[in-house]
Amino acid sequence: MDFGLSEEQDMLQETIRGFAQNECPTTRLRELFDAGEGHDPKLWEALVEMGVAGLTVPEEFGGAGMELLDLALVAEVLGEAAMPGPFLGHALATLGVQICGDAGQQKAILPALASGEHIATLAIQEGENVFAPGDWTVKAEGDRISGKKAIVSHASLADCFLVGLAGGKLAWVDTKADGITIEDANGIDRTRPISTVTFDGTPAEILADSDGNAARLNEAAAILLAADTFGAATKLIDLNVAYALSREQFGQPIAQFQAIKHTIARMGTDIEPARALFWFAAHAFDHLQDESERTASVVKAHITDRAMHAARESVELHGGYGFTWECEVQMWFKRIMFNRSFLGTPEQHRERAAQLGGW
Amino acid sequence: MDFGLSEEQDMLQETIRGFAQNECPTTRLRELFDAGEGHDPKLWEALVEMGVAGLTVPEEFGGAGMELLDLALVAEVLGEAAMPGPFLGHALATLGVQICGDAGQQKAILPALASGEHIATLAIQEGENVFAPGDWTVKAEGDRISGKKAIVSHASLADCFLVGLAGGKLAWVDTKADGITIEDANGIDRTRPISTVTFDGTPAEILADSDGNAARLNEAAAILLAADTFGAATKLIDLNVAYALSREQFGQPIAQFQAIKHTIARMGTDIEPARALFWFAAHAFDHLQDESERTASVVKAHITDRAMHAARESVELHGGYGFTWECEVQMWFKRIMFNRSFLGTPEQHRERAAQLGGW
Amino acid sequence: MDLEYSEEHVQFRATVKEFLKGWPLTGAEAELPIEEQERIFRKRGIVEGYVYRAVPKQYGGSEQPHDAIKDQIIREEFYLAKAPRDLSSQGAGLLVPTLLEYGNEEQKAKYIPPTLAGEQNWCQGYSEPGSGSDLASLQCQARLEGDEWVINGQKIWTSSAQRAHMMFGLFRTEPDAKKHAGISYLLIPMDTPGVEVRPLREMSGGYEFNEVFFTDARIPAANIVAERGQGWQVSRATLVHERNLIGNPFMMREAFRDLLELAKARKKNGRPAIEDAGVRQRLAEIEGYVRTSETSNMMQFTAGNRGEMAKTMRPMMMNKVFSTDTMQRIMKCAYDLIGGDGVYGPNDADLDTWGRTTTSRGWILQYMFSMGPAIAGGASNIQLNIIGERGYGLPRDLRKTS
Amino acid sequence: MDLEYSEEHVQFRATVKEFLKGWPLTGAEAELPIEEQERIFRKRGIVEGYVYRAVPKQYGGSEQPHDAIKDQIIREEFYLAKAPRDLSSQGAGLLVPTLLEYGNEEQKAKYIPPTLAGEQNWCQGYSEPGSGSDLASLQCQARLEGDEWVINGQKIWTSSAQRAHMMFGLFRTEPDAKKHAGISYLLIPMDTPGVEVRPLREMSGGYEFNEVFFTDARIPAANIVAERGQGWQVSRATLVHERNLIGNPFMMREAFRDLLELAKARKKNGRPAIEDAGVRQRLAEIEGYVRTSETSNMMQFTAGNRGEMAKTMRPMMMNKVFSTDTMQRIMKCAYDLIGGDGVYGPNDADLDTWGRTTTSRGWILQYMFSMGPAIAGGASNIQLNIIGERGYGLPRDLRKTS
Repeated sequence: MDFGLSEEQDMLQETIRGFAQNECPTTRLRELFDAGEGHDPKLWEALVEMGVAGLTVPEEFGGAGMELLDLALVAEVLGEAAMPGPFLGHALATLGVQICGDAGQQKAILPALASGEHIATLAIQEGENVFAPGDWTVKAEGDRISGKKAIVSHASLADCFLVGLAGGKLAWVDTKADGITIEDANGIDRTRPISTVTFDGTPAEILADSDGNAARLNEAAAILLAADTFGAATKLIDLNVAYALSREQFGQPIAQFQAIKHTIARMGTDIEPARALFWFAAHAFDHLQDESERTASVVKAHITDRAMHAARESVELHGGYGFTWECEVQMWFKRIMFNRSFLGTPEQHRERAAQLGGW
Repeated sequence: MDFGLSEEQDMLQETIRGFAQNECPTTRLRELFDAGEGHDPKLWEALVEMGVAGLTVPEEFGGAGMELLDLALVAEVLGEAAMPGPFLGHALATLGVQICGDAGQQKAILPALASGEHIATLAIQEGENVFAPGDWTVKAEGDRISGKKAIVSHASLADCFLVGLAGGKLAWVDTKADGITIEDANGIDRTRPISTVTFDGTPAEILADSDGNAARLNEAAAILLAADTFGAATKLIDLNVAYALSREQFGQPIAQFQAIKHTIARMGTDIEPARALFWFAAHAFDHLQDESERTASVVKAHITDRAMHAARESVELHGGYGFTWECEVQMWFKRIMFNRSFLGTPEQHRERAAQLGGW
Repeated sequence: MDLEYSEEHVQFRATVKEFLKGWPLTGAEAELPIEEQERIFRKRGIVEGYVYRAVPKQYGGSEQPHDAIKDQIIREEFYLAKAPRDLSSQGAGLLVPTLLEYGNEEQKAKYIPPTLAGEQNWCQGYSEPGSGSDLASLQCQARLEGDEWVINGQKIWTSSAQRAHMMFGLFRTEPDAKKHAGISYLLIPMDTPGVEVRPLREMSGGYEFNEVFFTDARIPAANIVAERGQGWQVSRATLVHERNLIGNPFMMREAFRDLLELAKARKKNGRPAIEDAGVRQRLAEIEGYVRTSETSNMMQFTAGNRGEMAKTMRPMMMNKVFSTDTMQRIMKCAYDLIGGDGVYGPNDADLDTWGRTTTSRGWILQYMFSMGPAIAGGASNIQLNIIGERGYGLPRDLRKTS
Repeated sequence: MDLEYSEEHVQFRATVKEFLKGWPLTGAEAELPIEEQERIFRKRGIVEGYVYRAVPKQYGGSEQPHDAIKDQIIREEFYLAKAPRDLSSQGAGLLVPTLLEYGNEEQKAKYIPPTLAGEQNWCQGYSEPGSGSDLASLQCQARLEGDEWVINGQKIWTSSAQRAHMMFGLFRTEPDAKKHAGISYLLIPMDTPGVEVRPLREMSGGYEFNEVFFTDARIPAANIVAERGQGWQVSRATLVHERNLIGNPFMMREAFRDLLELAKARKKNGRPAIEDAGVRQRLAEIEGYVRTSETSNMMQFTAGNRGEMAKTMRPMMMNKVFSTDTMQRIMKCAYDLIGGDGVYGPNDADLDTWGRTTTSRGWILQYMFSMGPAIAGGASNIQLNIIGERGYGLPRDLRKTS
């Protein structure tokens, strides 16, 4: 009976946190954010070095054989740093293969993902109301697929797509294959650019998914998005504290005005305790599968909603400066906007939780 | 083009306000509140003297021939004072006769109401979802009525009931008539006690209501309840200001802490501008009947909701003391609770407004 | 992270369950008055090491090695069996830990055993009319005359003072010393001449709290815990325990469960309210807060368990504001579900049960009660200051005094 | 109370409508560039006494007796006809009233006519990086050297500085005087050497504001309005006008109408979102705020009209916070209706139209913009202090300086 992180998990976070602080400080993040490519090969390669690319991949395929909780802990730290890069899509696509691929497919696909030789990304959402397996519409004829996916992050960077098909199966697609059109979609979050991807008779490997587990992928996504959002929100609190202490008005730091102090205290009370919430969701995914789907929905809705609120408060707390492109706040503000809307809004997840709760 | 009160209207409010301050100060209110009878003959007689009983009654029947706006201005001041007494039920029952009675019925009924010889009250709500004319269930057979009404204020005090009947007609009933049972219902608001009234073959005068105008009565009720609530809320703000200035903690008046100051400022911003809102609703009732029904619903919902919020904040602002029976706040808190729930909650009125808006 | 119990603890739970088959009592014992039955069973619990585990045997405890998980297993199983366990009275819950930390030998021996046995009831004398959130400004005075303290002044918010034999409280014994340094922690027999208890009526109509008035009330000089002027420091110990009581998510989980039942029972447009899209959203949103508090509590529990409290320092500070706000969300939602029935006042039955009923009148009572915590033990504004200042290192408010 | 118009005003409206048939221009005039057409029509409006009614004829106004109702009729009718009326520029809206109150003869004659004619554009130089809500702490310095002011420092949040010929602003001219007393109100040609404008990019990606840098920029000593050290007082006049601009409910009504359209257009569970019980509640609740602001504005309008401003002093102080909060409610609701499309950023088209479109991307832009007012012209916290202190007589915050 222990609900805390292991020393290894603490160390994992510390390692990546240290790396992020050294290699992707706000100054560097700003360059990448303004450039808008949402990727820095050096950062990603370093993460691959640290084993992030194959964190959940079985050791036999060159991974670290860890669980979703560990992945969520990494997501938290990357959210804290608003680190650009293909982590989210890659991690989820990889998980998808683990969940739905048969032995042969895993053997064929996973090693290159774990080693970082291939970057993968997730292509399952088609529109604001179409992201669950039951609603996917991309058609498969034999080993060729046709249809359209929206909100595919790092599509142009990736080597492979994991694509959701009508009927709820998943397909593995080489991004160099025929019949693929990629259009930039001008996403709100410049640390993770998104595209629309169209398939027209594109050759694909259909994953076996004998137990129909594709929905687990949505659960995992909700949890990682919540973890990333939690990290981003804690970072915003730090930015607010630093600003409130340094900014003077009426001859004193604004932190001394109760209105400011209480805004920060309320924000903290909204966010800090929710650390345990995403831990639990991840743990449930790994060990309490009966609770997992509903928990993931409650958690994604709660954390992204509270964080979005905190993000608006953060802009206001920074006054006019908070409203500028120059102010750091917007980089996390927009990352949270994306996390909140991607793969199910709080409202959609709450309605889902209500249904699963038999309400 | 003028959206303000006339000098007469200002004077009407000042007169009653002055009277309330002298004859029903908090000390006196407290006695009446603790006694829980919700009535003081001296107060009511004085109001009758001032013409309040027949404010809207045509002069030919001994009234002042004024409009709903004037009645609402009186309601505001009585809400400010949380004055116990049968005003609300009497004023609405009287209006009901004006709206739905034919010439003969008005001639027969109104003079005694205007002169204060008779006190009337309203018996239209039957349950939380049954208050609109279309939903009334009390049956009439010939000139005898049978059925049950809930939430009748000052039932034991009144001389006559205005009763809503199945089919949307209204009946005028002498409270001394046969087949009437009155049960105290332990209302939340001790300034306006409520009862359940059962009719069993009770003789009644059915009002003609040739144009089916009974629904106008619900509009008027919503507006008067909003006005009373607005007055109560402004009084709570005064109580908060006085307490925040007098109560010291950490060696200074708590009013000096931004958290307290801003709580009061926000409460004021929520409430003060809404004065114009109930003015407009009353004016619409009198002169813009197309807008009246929907406006009345929006206004009752908005003002009672904001006031309930302000009332909770007021209790908290008064700290432990606010939580006691002794603290004045509760007398307005409970009056607002009643106003908010009686004859349609904010939620019900908002849904109604949505329907009327063609949403 | 592992939510499974170890083999040892699984075993332990089985043993506890076995023991709990002994409750309710049977045979002749079942005929005894319920208080007597509880006393008997509690004694057995002490013998087995399930009750008063942190209290030395010499004072009537069972003196068990600390094991938070066993503690929790015991709490859970006794709760399920509705069996009597450690008294949750102010005496057992607040005074005893304080005496164990600061009391002298004589005080421990004299007060702890009868308190644990439920034979001696205590009330807490902290708040005063003029000193709410600014507790240290308290004025209620105790003057040492010969070998007696002479007490004058007033306390307020003293719950269950009517039933208490004793009061532990804070009194100003050193009028000339600085605010905090002038306070001592005294123990006062409630039957002392000059001590008068007046029940305090709440806006809900119930009577949970009291005022206590002191007029030249004389108690032995020995009835002081620790030294003169150390009362503030001594009382901090108690406050820690109190804070934890308030933070506990159990109350929220219960209230949320009731709320769901209410939403199923009430109708909206002719259908159960829980089928209304808006209500579903609101309920699911509230569940987010409730489950945050549950899981955060697990996290804090484990941290405490591992001796890593520091890691969860902030969430711990936030428990009170968080649970207060969440309870208010629950009660506001319930009040809206009650809808038009909000015109009714609570009945005496509801008052007796503290509104822990699912009647609409009970909920209305809860709606009023739910403002209590925002007030009790330091207003939320003070809590927010603490979080901002101790949690995030923000500067203290400017004070006239500064 | 009477929302009908008097016979005179009904007549007046008819005359205005008649006049407005002249817009858009026809024939040869219709071929002219639009700015030229507007100038022509505006001149005609002045001749008829519809435009610049409060400005003396000698400065290019139409010098009409004050009649707020006629003003409003003109506003309404010109708006419906989309016809050019008084420029709403910072020059015509803020500088001209200030000059009329404080400017000397020469300044009025020199600046007002070209400003009203739209030939001279102005920007406002108040805020500085270090002086947001605490405007009076501004540091941007003007030193008198011979017959020139030498200006050094920086201004920020200067909207449309790129297009401005002149700046009116506040500068510290008396470094030794007390905070407020050291400030003067100066008029600065933007083409003065040493004046540099740098566009300021907002988080939304747009460019509405600028920074303006001064490096030994020299302007004639005569370019001061009123006396040295009176700048603060002079600027108050402008702020009143500004506050009224922000309080106006028109923006809210428009935004709410768009919100309803959005709710009809968006789908929820396959049905129009506006049929969702929760959405209906939320929309109706927002309508309560919007209509409060409309009616409160009518009340304030009448009070002003009757010269009874004092009666609506508080609601007037509250306009800014109220409208800011209401706009945020509208935008948050819209953002939730946008739902999953919230992953997209605004397009340049949306930026150009300031998001006043009903595309989902436009709404996302609005969602970000809606935080602007909470910031612009003094954060809400400052506004709340003003309401608490001036509106309810609560004491000022403790200040280190006090």
